[in-house]
Amino acid sequence: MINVLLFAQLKDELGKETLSIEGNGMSVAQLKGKMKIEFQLEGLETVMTAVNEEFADDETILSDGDTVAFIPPVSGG
Amino acid sequence: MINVLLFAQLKDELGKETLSIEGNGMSVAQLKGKMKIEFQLEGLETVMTAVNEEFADDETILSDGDTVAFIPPVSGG
Amino acid sequence: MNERYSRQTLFSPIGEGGQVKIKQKHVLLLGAGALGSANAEALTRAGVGKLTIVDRDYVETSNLQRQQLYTEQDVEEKLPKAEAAKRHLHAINHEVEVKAVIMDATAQTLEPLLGHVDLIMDATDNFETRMIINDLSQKLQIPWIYGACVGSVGMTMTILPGQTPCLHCLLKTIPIQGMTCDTGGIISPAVIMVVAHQIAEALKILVEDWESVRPSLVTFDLWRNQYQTVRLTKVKKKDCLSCGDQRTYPFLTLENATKTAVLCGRDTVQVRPPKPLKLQLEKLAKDLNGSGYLVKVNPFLLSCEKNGERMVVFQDGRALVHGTKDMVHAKAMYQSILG
Amino acid sequence: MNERYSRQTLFSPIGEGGQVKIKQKHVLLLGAGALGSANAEALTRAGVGKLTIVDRDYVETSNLQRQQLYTEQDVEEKLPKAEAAKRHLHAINHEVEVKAVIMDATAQTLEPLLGHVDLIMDATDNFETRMIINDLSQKLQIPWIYGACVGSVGMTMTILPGQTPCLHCLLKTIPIQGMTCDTGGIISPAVIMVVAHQIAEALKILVEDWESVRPSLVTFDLWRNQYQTVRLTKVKKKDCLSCGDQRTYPFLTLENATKTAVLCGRDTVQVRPPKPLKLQLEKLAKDLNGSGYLVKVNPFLLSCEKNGERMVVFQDGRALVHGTKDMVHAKAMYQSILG
Repeated sequence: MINVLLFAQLKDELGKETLSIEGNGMSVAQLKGKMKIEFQLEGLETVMTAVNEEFADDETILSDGDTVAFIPPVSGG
Repeated sequence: MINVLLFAQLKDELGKETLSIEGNGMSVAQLKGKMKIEFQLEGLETVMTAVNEEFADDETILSDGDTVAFIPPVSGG
Repeated sequence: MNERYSRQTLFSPIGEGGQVKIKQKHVLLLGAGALGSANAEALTRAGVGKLTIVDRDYVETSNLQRQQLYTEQDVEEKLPKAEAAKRHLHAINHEVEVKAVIMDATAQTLEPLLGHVDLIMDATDNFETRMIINDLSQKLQIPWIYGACVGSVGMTMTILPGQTPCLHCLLKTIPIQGMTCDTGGIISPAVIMVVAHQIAEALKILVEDWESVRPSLVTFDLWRNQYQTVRLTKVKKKDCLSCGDQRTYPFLTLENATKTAVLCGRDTVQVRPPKPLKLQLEKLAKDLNGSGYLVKVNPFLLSCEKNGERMVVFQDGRALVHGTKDMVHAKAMYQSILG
Repeated sequence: MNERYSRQTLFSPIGEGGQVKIKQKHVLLLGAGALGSANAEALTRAGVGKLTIVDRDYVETSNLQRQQLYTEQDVEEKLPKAEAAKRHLHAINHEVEVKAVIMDATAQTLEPLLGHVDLIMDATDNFETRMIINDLSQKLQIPWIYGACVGSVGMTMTILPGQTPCLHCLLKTIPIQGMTCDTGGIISPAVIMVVAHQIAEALKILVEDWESVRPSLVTFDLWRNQYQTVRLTKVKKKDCLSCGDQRTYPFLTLENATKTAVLCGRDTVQVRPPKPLKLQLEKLAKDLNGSGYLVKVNPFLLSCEKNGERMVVFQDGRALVHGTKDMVHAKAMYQSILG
C-alpha cells in the first residue's frame, strides 16, 4: 500500500489528510490518474509530488510503504 | 538502538543533529544520564523530551527503534 | 462587505461570519516587545474588536532590530512600549479599540484586567509570568497562547482550559537559566515565525473554529532548519495544581512570586526568587561575557556590569541591582538575564 | 558595538563580523505587497546596507489587513507602495539606503537594476515574474529566495546558482489557475510564516553562512496544522533551459512574456499569455464568484465584474480588460486572477 498525504485545499477536497491506496509498481502519474477517478480529485495534474519527503516527477515508480505527498504550488504574495 | 534527535543549541554542543545509542529498556532519565556522561552534554535535566513525537516524562521507558527528541524550553520573547 | 477585510473574509474558514466574531472579541496581550509588537500589529490589522496591551518597558535603540511598529522617534521620546504601540496601531486601524496599560504584570495586577477577555496572548520574556497567565487562564476559563523565542529558536502552544493540558502539566518546575535574548541574542525570523503560529491559533479561537486549534506543541530552529510538532495527548495530569481536580492555582499566591525590595539608603534593589535556586554561576558568567557584560565570578556570587548598571547575583538566585531604586526596572533586568 | 544591532550580533552565527557583511550588502526586493512589505521591514531593521524595492501598485484599503508598514493615511494619499514603504522604512532605520522603483517588472526592466545586487527576494504574486527572476538569477549568478502564500498556505525555497536546482527544474511549465489571494483570500499568519523563512535564509546568505542555507523546499498550512520539507537532491536537471549546460534563459525573451496592448478607441486593454492556455472556465467562475465578482460564463469565455471594472477571459487565456487604457494595471488585474 502507498500512504498518501494531502496538503492544503486537497485535504479539504477529500475530507481527510491521509489515506492508503494500492499502488505498488505504479508511476506517480498513474497514481494521480487513479486518485482522480476514485476520489474525483480536481487539479492533480498541476500539483507537486514528494515521495518520502523527496521531490519526485511523474515518472517516479512507487513501492509499497512509500509515502506520497501531493502539494499544490502557491503563487500568491 | 534508540534514535536521538538534538534540537537547537544541543545540536551545536554535540556537533550533529542525530545519533543512535543503546537504550532498550532504559527510562528517559537514564538515557539523559548516559548521554551526559558519554557526550558531556550540559543542561539535559531541564530539556523537554518527545518520544516518537509525543511529549514524554523522565519515567517513560524506551524501546529499540524509538526516536527521542531533546528540546530545550524557550523563555525569551 | 467591508473592503478592508475582504481578503480575510474570502478565506473560507473565516468568512463574513468569522469577521463579525473577530470584531466582537477582546484580546489581552501581555508584553509589547518583539513577540508583543508583532502580535499587536497582526491582531489590529485583522480587525479584533478590542486589544489591551500590558507592558512595563519603554522603547530603546536595541529593540528596533526586531520589534515591529517602533521607530527611531519612539526611542528618542523614550515612549513606553504600550503607548508607542497604541499610537502606531491607531494609524493602521482606527476601528480597533486599543488600551495601553503601562505596568508590571503580577497575579495581583493582571486579574482585574481579565474581565470580558476572550483570549490572552503571551508575549512575555520569562516563565514566572507565563505560569501566572497559566493559572489565571484556568481560574477564569480564558484560552491562552504560549509563545517564546531566542536566537533562531522558537516554541508555541495553545492552551484551552478544560480541554488541553496546561503549561504547568508540561513544566513541573520553572526551568531556570534558559538562554534569554539578552544572553543568546535573537533574530527577527524567530520572532515572526512564533507570531505566525500564535496569530493563526488566535484567529481560530476568535472565530471559534475549535476543531482546527493545533493540539500539539511546536518547536523550530530556523538557522538549523529544524521544525517539530510534539503531541500532548498523555501530558494532562489529573493532579496538576493549576488545572487538576484539586487545583490551588499556586502561581497566584504572593509566596510564589519574585520579590523586590529597595534597600534603604543604598540606591539598590534586592530581587529574590520565590524559591532558592542553585545557579551554575560559571555558565551564567560565560553567557553574560559573550553578551557584552563585564563579569566577575567566584564560587559564591557573580557580578556583572553594563551601561553603568551593576547587578550582583548570589548562587541561590538572590540579586542586588545597584544604581536604581526602581523595583520594576530591577525585576525586568533580573528576568532579562535569568529568563 | 552598535547598540541597535546588539541582540543580532549576540546571535553567534551572525556576530560582529556578520553584521559588517549585512551592512555591505545590496538586496533587491521584487514586490511591496504582503510578502514585500514584511520582508522590507525585516531587512531594514536587520541593517542591510542598501535595499531596492520594485513595485507597480499603490496602497488600497484591502491591503491593510495583512500588509505591514502601510497606514490608513497611505490609502488616503493613494501612495505607490514602493514609495510608502520607503517613507516608513526611513523612520525605522535611517541608516539603510532605500531605493523605491515604481514600475512593472519585466525581464527588460529588471535586468538593469541588478548590477551589484547580492540577493533577490521574491515577493511577487505570479509565476511568470518568478520565472524571469529565476533566469536573471542564473544569468547574473545572484541567489534568490522564492516565497508565496495564499489562504493559510505558504511555500518557500532558496535558489543558489551553480549549486541548488532552480525553479525551472521544479516547474516544467508555469502552473496555471492556482488559487490567488484575490480568489482564495489570505490571512496574515501565512504571510509572516513565509517571511520568517525568507528572512532567515536571507541572513544566512548575507553573512555568507552557505552551509546553513536550507537545501529543501518548505510548504505549510497554518490552519490545517501541516508543515513539510521536501528534499531537492534529485531535481537539478542537466538539460534545464534556465540552469543547465545548454541554457537559453527562455523567460528573458519577449515571446515568453505576457503581452498587453491598448485596443484603440475602445478604452480596453488586451492581455495575452505567452502560450495559449486551456482554462477550466467553470472552475475559475466558481472561484471568482466566491470572491465577490459578478461572473457570467459560457463554454467559450468568462466575464467578471467588480468595482466597476470588467474583464473577459477566453478559454485560451486571452483577456480583455474594459474601462482602462493602463496596460500595467490591466496586466496586474489579469495576474491577480490567474496567478
